[in-house]
Amino acid sequence: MTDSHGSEGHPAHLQHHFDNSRQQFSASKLGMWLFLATEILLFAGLFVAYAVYRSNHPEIFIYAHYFLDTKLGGINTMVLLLSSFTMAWGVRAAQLGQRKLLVALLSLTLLGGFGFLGIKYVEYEAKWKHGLLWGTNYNPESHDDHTGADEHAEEVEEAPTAPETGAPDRLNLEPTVVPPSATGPAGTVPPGEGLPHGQGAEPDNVHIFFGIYFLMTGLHGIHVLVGMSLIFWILLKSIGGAYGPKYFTPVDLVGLYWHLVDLIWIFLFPLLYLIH
Amino acid sequence: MATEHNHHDQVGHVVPVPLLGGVIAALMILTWLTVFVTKFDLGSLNIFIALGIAVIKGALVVLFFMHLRWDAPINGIVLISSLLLVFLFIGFALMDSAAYAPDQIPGYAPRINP
Amino acid sequence: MSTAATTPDSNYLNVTKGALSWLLTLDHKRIGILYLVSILSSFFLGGMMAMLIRTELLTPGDTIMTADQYNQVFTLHGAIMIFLFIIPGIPAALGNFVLPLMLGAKDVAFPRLNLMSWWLWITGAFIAVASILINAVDTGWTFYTPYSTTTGTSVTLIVTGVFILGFSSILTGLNFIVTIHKLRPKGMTWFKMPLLLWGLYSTAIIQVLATPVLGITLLLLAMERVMGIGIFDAALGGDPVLFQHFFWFYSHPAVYIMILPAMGVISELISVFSRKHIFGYKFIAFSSIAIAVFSFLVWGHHMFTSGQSELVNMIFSALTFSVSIPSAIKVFNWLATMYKGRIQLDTPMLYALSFLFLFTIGGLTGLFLATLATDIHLHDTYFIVAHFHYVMFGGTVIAFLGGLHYWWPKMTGKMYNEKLGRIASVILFVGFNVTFFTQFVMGSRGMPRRYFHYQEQFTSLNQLSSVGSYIMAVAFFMIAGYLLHSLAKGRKAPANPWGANSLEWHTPSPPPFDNFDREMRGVDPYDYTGWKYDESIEGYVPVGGGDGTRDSRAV
Amino acid sequence: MIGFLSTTGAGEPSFWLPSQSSTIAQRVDSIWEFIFWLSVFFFALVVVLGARFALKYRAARGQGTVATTDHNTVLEVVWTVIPTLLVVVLFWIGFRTYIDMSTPPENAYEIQVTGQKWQWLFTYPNGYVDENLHAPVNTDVVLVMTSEDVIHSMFIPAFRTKQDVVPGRYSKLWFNATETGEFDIYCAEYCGTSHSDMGAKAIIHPEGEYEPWLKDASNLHGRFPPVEIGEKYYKRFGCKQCHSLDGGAGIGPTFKGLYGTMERLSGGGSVLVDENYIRESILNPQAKVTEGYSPVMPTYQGRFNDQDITAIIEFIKSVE
Repeated sequence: MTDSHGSEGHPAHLQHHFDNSRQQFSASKLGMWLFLATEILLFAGLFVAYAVYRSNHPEIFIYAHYFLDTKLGGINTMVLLLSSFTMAWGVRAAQLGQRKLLVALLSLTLLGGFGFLGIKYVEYEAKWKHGLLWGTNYNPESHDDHTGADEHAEEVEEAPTAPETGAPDRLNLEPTVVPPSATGPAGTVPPGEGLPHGQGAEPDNVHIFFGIYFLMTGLHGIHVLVGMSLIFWILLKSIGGAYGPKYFTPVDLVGLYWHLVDLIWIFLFPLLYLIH
Repeated sequence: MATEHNHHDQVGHVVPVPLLGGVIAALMILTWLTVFVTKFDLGSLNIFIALGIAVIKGALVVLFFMHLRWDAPINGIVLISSLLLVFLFIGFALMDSAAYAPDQIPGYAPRINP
Repeated sequence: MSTAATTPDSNYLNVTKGALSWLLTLDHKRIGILYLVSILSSFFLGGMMAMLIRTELLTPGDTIMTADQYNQVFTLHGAIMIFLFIIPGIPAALGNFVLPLMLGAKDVAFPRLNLMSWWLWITGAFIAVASILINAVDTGWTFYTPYSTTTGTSVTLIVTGVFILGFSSILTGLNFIVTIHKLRPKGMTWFKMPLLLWGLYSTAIIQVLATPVLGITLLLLAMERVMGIGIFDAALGGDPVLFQHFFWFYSHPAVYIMILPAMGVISELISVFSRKHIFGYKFIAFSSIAIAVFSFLVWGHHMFTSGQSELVNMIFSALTFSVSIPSAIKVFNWLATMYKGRIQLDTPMLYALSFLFLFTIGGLTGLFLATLATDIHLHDTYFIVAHFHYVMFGGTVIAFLGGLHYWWPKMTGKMYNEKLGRIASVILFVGFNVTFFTQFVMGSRGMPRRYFHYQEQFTSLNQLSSVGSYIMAVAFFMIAGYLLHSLAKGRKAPANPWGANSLEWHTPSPPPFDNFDREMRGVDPYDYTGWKYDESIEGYVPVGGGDGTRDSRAV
Repeated sequence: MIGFLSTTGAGEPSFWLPSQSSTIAQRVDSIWEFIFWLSVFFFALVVVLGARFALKYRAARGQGTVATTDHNTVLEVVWTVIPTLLVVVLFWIGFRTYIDMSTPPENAYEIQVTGQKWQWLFTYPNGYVDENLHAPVNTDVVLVMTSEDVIHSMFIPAFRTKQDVVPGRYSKLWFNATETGEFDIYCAEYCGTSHSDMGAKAIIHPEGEYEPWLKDASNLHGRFPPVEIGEKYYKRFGCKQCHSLDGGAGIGPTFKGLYGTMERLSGGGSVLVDENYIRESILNPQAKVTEGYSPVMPTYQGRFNDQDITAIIEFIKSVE
């Protein structure tokens, strides 16, 4: 009964309990912002867990973040930002009734989503392969398993540059936390001298970092998936020409959601990948 | 399908493309910058710089991509309230856990290291 | 032009027929009724658990069940009462029904979300109750780690259920905020809203901003059980005290989700049945908002003995006291409203007076618990149990019953037996105090809560408490009896049986599908001068004639 | 009624509170009493006014409205400010006493406490372990507590003190008992099946009698026959949680009549329950698990010496 009423002064999209489009639009908008607030507070829990463990056990984070690939994380950040840009432009296209442009922009946005998840998959798979997981599943290859340094350097693709560029400086600065046991490139550390990445002895409870990493990126990934489904839905509708200057609320709201997903990643990236 | 711009039915602000383009350019530069500064060791400053850049990027997204700059104030109030609660939560959790940290047994995790 | 009040015209109850017309309805009134039936079923279930607990505690040793069964029963009593009954209680059942009516609106802002909220409730409730059948749950409703991460019972399942219930609660709150912001009629400024709406608005703020934290807490708990991520489990290097911060960040504000709408109901009842304008409208309105804000700042008082640091204990103790001030303001304003009124002791008013009495005890005993030195002794004892029940049962449930009796004619179009209503309310009041006042004494003498066996010295107090609970059961069966009876045999309700002036009384009982047959404008909800009593319909009619549901007095 | 209102008595339990047996208890009780009377006053105010208004202004059904003032800013400010001032006072006195309660005095006598499902173990400075808390009167005693499994809470009502015992960290609780005698200890944080049975006694020894007690108690093998020592260990080291003495089902086999029987093993085969098998089951419980039971028993290697194990074997032999 909410979509009925084609009567005078009542456009098809206007629900019976609203007086006019403006009231309905601003109500939807407020509703969406409230929903985004709940999303922020949902993630807040993970940020709290992150903050507590990072501030009380910085050594875990400094040690573990070398296993993350800043390059891939950075590219993913850019992919997501670009898709946010096409989404914002898409809202404009909907507002102006530029149907073809809207379809194109939404498709690009969707593509961005796929790109992001694809890169995420590569990162997840590498961690899975090396046992860099949560809790009791955290079981990184022990040194004895290595058949050769070169193979290892290739395998752990997510941390190729860290030891060469950042590690030596960092190690000098944090001598009490991370003993400077080795500074060589990946795979050259003699077995028994800590991990092959050259960041010193492994601190206790490193698995907590990976628990937090997978929770944060996993929950974010689910949101990306949900956002992509929503974009796919409005993409189909916009092909049929459902949106124009008089009615573009769904595009606007899905856009808000997509930007929020982007917003959260903007914070996840430096917190997880760029640790000092 | 109306393509003309009808100001009377128009609800919501239309953001010009150059502005959107400028914002994305700024976001890209800031992303590069945040990676770049990690090459320098500034001690505890590093995390504040990283978060500072993230806040600027977030503000750009919120103000322009999400239209908050032109939106009803209540929507901004909703956002700010939620952020205040996040700070409250993080603040108390950090304050407390830092205060009782000395009581914790270092590395205690019998199921991990039996 | 219909004559809605005099002929049995079409109303929201009979406009369409069939189960689907109810289960898929978008009408806020029907959704309110769906919620009402659902939460009352939960209340019955939770009440049965309470009876089992009190029966078990008749003797210090084993009485009717094993220790494990007892632990499961008190867990489910708490979980059902809190998540299934009292949180959705006033907002989702009474609030859904009256909020758009009070605003003179046709519906809430998002009717489909409203329906979805109920279906989520049903899904969550089904899963939560299913966990009773599948291995039960024995953690207490607080799910403290690491007990909850290591126990063999179906914690993950109930946590999933509660997670879904949380979404249901969020959707209701979100809907109410938007509705109050965007659908107020012409002439209804913020300060012309009935105080119940201020209560519901404050509640909705908490529902929207706090519930997601419960969501992530439960998600983390489930992950802890399923994957062993080690955030909260000490055996994996986690921090159990951190879980308590997470849990109470939501669950303390949640008790204000429970009490704020109750305070709103009481503001309505006291003014209407004193036949006098509410005293200090703005103080009451702002105190609701103040309580909502403070509610986020005091969660740590649940953790005074938990190993929380002394510094944070101090801050939370100080902040906790701040909540007592707006609460006290409300009580004094209600008393001032009664002063020199023309007080009518109808059933809803008896509940309002019960509330005043019980909530005052609940609030004052909170002082013992906010004070650090005394809380250390009283923490985790029956003193807490008693305090909590005085506020939540003596406060919220009593206000809920008052509201139910007050709006019952509007919802059903039928009047219940007034005499039985009054008698039942008195029996309930007596039973309540016998049950729970004794628990203050047990608690301060040192009986810890959640005890299956207890020391001989507490036997007589426990038995007295159990007797009180049986008295309450009698009252509840009476209430159920005469309310159900009224549906079949009750006298037809007039549009305005109590002489109230908020907009829901300006439409017939029960209201038509679209709520009003004219555009409504805001009025002063506490100005009763426009109504006079009409013996023939045992209700109020406008001074200017008509029955108040059609004329333009309100315009 | 008089009992109802009498809040505190020196030492003796009152209507409301248990006996006042530590230095801090007197201070807590005086705050308790202050809040109590404050509450009685405000409660009486609300009830007297409410009841009086309800009766005095009671009117028949069908009344019109009354027009009187609907606000009075001065009045409202007054009843906002007065509660505010009162709660500031309450906070302050409660906080000051709390700080003294939560800060153990220097040089306090230290006893280690372990909470586990579902008993307390108190380890004294000389290494002696007891399931009750023994302490000298008029002495500062600090308990350094941790948990082996879930959260427990040390609660001694007569001392008005309580502190959660959390796995993975140490928490402290101190008291200075002013009376000799036995006082109840409870677990106040829900910890599962036998939460309500996780009690102990605080036994406060008179001046000069504590040290001799500890010396005497520590000398177990010199004082008791092996069977009795075995029984103490049975109660003290968690055996009784799983092994019944009356033939009742449990997580592990009952000890009743166990000695000398042939038990089937879960891996196949069987074993005679003799001294060597019991010894092996204590030190290496997973080696031969009786059929129908899970391999969940922890090892007691390093916690018992040969003399202790002999005592336990003697005890098991005695259960028939």
